Amino acid sequence: MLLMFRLIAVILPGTMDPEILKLEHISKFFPGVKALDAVSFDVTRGEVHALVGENGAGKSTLIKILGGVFSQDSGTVLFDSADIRFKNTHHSQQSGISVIYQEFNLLPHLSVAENVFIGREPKKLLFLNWRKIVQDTKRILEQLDVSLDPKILVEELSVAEKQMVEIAKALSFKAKLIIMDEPTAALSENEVQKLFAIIRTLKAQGTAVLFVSHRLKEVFAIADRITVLRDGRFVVTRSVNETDEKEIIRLMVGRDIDTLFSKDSTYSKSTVLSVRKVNIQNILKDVSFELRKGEILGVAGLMGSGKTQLAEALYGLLALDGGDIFIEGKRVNITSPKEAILLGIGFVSEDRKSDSIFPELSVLHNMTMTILKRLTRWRGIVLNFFQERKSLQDYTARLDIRYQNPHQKIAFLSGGNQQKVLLARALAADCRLLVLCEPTRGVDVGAKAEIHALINELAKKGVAMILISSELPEIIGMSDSCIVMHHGRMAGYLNKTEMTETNIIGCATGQMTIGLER
Amino acid sequence: MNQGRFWKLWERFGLLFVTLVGIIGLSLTSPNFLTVNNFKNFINQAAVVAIAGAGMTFAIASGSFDLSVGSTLALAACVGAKTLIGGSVAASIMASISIGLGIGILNGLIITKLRVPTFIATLAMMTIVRGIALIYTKGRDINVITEPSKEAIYKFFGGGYLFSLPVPMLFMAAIFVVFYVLLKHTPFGRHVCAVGSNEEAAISSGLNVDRIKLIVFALVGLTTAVSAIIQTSQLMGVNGGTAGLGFELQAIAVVVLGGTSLSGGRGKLFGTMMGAILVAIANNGLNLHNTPIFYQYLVLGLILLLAVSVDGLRSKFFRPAGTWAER
Amino acid sequence: MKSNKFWQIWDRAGIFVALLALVIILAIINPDFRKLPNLSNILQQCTPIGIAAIGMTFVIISGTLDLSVGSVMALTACVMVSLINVVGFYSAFLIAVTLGFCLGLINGLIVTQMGVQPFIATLGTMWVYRALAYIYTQNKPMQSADASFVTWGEHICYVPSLFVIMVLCYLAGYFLLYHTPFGRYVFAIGSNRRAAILSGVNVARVNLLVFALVGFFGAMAGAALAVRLWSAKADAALGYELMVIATVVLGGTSLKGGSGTFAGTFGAAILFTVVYNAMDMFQVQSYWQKIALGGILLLALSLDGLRRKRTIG
Amino acid sequence: MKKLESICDTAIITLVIISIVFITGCSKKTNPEQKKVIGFSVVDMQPNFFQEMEKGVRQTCQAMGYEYKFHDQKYEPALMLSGCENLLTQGIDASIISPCEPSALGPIVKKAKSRGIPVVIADIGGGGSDYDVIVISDCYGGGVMAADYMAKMLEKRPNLSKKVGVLKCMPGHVYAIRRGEGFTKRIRELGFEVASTLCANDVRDQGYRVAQDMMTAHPDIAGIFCENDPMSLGAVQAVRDAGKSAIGDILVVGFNADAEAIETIKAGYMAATIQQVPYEMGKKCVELADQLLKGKPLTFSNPQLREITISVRLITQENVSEYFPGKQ
Repeated sequence: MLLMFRLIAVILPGTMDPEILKLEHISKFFPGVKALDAVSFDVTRGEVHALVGENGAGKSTLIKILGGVFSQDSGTVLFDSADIRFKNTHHSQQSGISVIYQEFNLLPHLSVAENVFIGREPKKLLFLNWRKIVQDTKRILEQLDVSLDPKILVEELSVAEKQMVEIAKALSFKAKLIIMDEPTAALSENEVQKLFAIIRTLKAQGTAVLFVSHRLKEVFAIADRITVLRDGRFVVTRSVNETDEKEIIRLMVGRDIDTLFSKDSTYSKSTVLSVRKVNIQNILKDVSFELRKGEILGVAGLMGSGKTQLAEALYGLLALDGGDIFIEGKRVNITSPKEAILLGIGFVSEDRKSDSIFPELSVLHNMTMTILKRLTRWRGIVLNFFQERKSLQDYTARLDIRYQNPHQKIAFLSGGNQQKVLLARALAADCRLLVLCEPTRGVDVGAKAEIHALINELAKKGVAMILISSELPEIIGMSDSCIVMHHGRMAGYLNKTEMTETNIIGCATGQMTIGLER
Repeated sequence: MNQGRFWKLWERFGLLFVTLVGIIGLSLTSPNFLTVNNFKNFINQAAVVAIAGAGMTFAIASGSFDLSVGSTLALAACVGAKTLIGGSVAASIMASISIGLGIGILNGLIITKLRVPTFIATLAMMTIVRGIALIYTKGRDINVITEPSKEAIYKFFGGGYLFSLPVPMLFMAAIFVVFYVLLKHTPFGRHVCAVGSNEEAAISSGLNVDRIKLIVFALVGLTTAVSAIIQTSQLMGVNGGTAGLGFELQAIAVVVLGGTSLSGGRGKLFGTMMGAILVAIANNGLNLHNTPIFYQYLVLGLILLLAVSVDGLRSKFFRPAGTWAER
Repeated sequence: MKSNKFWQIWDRAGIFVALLALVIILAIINPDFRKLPNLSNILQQCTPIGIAAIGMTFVIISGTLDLSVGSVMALTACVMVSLINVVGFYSAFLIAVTLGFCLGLINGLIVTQMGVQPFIATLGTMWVYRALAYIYTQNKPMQSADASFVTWGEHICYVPSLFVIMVLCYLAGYFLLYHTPFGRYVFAIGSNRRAAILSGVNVARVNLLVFALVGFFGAMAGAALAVRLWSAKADAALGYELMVIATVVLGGTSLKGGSGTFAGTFGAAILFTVVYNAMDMFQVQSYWQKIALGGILLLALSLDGLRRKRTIG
Repeated sequence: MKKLESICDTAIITLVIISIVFITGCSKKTNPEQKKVIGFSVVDMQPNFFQEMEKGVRQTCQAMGYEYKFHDQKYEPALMLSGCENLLTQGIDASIISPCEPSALGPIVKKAKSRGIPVVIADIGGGGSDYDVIVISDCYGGGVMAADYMAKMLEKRPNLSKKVGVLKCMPGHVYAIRRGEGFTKRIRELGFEVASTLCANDVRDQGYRVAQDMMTAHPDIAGIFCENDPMSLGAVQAVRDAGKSAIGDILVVGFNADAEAIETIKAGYMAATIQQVPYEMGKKCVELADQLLKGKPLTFSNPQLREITISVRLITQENVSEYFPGKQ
């Protein structure tokens, strides 16, 4: 069958076979690891093809091969019915593939426009054609209906805005195949909707999209077919209407997983944290809420709604311009993370790569960084390696972190395990209040479930938590009550019953306000 | 916000302002400062550093810098001078230029092909090239005494006048205009900034980072060679061992003084030029006031520290709303 | 994984293997080299740079640089020698070391409080401190009537006391880096500054201390230099900063920060001295010596670089 | 793991040290019945002066049948010390040192003495150490000589002012300071004003710039004395660029009589320089070392300093061709 198609393609160039991309027995080895093992599947023109699998299943490696970062050790890539071996990123772009990588590939010191057209700048004679660059960028951004000035420097953008620039960049290629690796990770609900609209138009224009995501809801919302990888091997390709989430999850994990997002609300009456009319100029306005022992407070909101800054303020990173914070009834003034930690506040940041892990350091050293002072002899002078090991082992057991040995560099761990180590780091400083920013971003389904279970267990142990997430199901499922931010103000303070997607989105977009009298 | 405006203005014109203050101060304190002759002197002195500084600005914009320029200057000058004694002016110019380019490209190759960290690569080249210069000249001075006609032509580069303007100044102006266009209005220039801004991103955006770096270091070598020619034609001689000692740090200093940050991604060429002029004026002024050499070190150091501290404080106190300090 | 292990060992021990090989070869082919006095000379000659390199290792692991160390050495040495007549050696030494510590603190303050990039800050102070040294001494060589302090430059059965002191300094540094929270924070800052802040590390204070340490060990090195020369001068240790950095890097500490070893620095310090010594023994013309030193640096790091290139794939 | 690594580190270190000791164990003394060795440690092989001196020492050694060992201090006291130590360990029988830092001679001389090796200091200074003899060229006298000459020439030109300037070497070079002192003292006695004294760091480009600035600050300056010749060459260029002559309008007098300076004087661009005789000095040093080895008594020109001064001479437009016939 395939052979025939190829023959036709050779004989009469006019006709072309339905597959834009055809992978045959792709394998890739790294020192000690078999990242990809004879993976073959295909993507047809104008289809949205989802690629799912746990972290370490080989998705990223596959993408990097298609993007021309690596080249496969064996197997063939048929792209647009030609057998291509991508020499470098430039080559793959030329051939008509554009990739949106999970970790951003933007140039902070350059403007949005330059970032979109870097490497392919339109020229007048030898010189840049600035006007054209800016106009084209504007056009694309309008398509995405994002209001961004093309001349603004990328370093001044928020995570979500950066994501949008990445997407704009990918669109600007007029590529035959667009690969999106976790494109929605940083986006809030309605931005995701925008993205989907664009993907549909692309699809209509006959562009194929390879959509990689951990969020199965979105996968089922947008994809035509789903390919599952596990441990570098191809498992199956299904069309969405032949399958359902449970099955896909089973295929990904290789085992059944009890339903996600469930929190049995058991929290006591004693208040841990109460925030009264907190203000930060042009960022937060009159935010106030209560948090009780073992309660989980969800925080929802669009990008730039101030939800992240709220967390950073609680952790002493941003100074308050007004309002009070009480911890267990005592008024506190938190001016640095150090003080926050001493007050028993733990923090898991939203950007693991740039804000959390120490890539050169070992798992052990990463985990104990916050509590070194306590792991010492002789009045905090000499480190007590024995205690250090012990505390690590405790948390390894409690959080079921998987690593080869305590001195393995954390960079070699999977996203899920890294996140667990970071949770352990936060918990180790025996904290009563845990601030979680996007705790499951870029984490595979299996680890995600584990982390949720963990959060549950912590809540039972009486740890109060603030859960900031752009994944509504997560918020609705996990939290006992939830506040919704809109332009730095609280637009909603919902209890368990009021928490529905419509309510939250309504508040987030500023169309309604709920429960502010509380 | 108002403060924001002030800082923007300061970023633009701060250095110019300081320089003017210096000029005014000096012309008040020493009668001979504000003379055409003296102006020519310090502009010529500035040109030598500034031109190499232009190349260095590119290197720093691409997120690295070159410690070997001092030695490169020495070798280029030596070879140029030797060839001038033997052959024609054109030959000597070509010799200097090709030496400069050669070393620049060699730097580039070591960094891109052998993957040696820039700092170390150029540090090593600094000593190696110096050694070569010494061996080449057997450690002796080269003293250019040739027939007046040839000397006259060669002297034109360092001491001559065109439209009653000193030639080195014209060289400086020309090079800076060209480099400015190159940096701001050509793809290459933007790619240089891209590499300095985030190398991995530049690679995955399909840029040929190695080639860009190679060209950047070639440019540094080229500009250094031009500086070498100007200096040699001023001195009509050179010593391979002592020429351009500590020149590399001076060049970096003027670039930074001009407001280009070592973290890469940006380049402020005219700042570099102003920086060079400011330093030249400072030294000139101190000499006019008959100050011992070591006070010149003191002043150079203090100017540098003050200039960068101002920027540092600015970035410390005025950061985008809702972001937190990283120190 | 296996090849990784090999490279790990190479990272730690490579420098010593090279050193060992070099020493053995030289000892076999050159009778002058293997004389006991010569070897003890080598151990003594490596002390000033060796000691200065301790502080530099800290600062490079923390992801920055210090160019002012040469000037600090000169200034402190001059102050020490000039004070010996007045207050005696030990107090003079203490004063010098304290001064060094303070000079380091000043660097640290400029970096942390003024927010200046360390390279530039220390480039500035490099010139300023050098100038202060000239102004303080008025370019007269500093000598002390009471020459008792030079006994520190002597040997105890071919083991130079300075070398013993250097080893002690290294042990102290090793302890500080691997067995105290401070050392761990140094690694943390070098590896990921933002994360360090979020982990409640007082980044500013750690940075400050690191620079202070450079100053401190710089002063120690200056003292060692003065003891070796029986005198001090404002233009001493000119250009040492780059030599010291080269030593640390040759020792396998990455300029990117977050990783590094003391053993490596120690080995590199000795290696450089051995090379210098050998070149004298073989009457290598001084011009070629420059080339040789640069060559070694390039060779060592290009091996490293090529390996990294390969593992990246 | 970490503990293990640290152990392996320490193990390696000890291994190195042990092996060193082991090797030395099997080392044997070099046999005495070979010809005697003279070691020479020079300030820096960049200035011509010391290159000449080195040539003198080397060739005389070969002539008198000594083996010759050499070391270059590269203007670095620490290197001077280690280099001399290395020379001593290479089993030299007499050492000739021209120290870049006289005050640091102490440890070297002590080491040498402790092995009964005679020490001859070649020029610059003894730094109060316990050397056997110092051969020193009369820098102070040279300065005076330069002053006299400049005065004489300027008397002939009453139209010029009585202002002169001095370009100094890098701070703290003993010999250079002497030259400056000699000149300054004398020229003042002769009723001239030293209007400006600036440092030009020994080198040509600095000489050029500083001379320019000097002329700007004192447009009527009549003469410039430079403590070495690279600087004087720079000064000459500066004067010529200012459209003046370094013989007629602004008298430039250098020191050292480097080959380049001689060329320049011959070419008629430069007024005069003070010739030292580094080659002869080197020769003299070897002869003295020879006498010391043979235990002959020495005759000093200044016994309490154990000094032997070598006189210098003035090279001018008039006598240049007679002292330096032919091309350099």
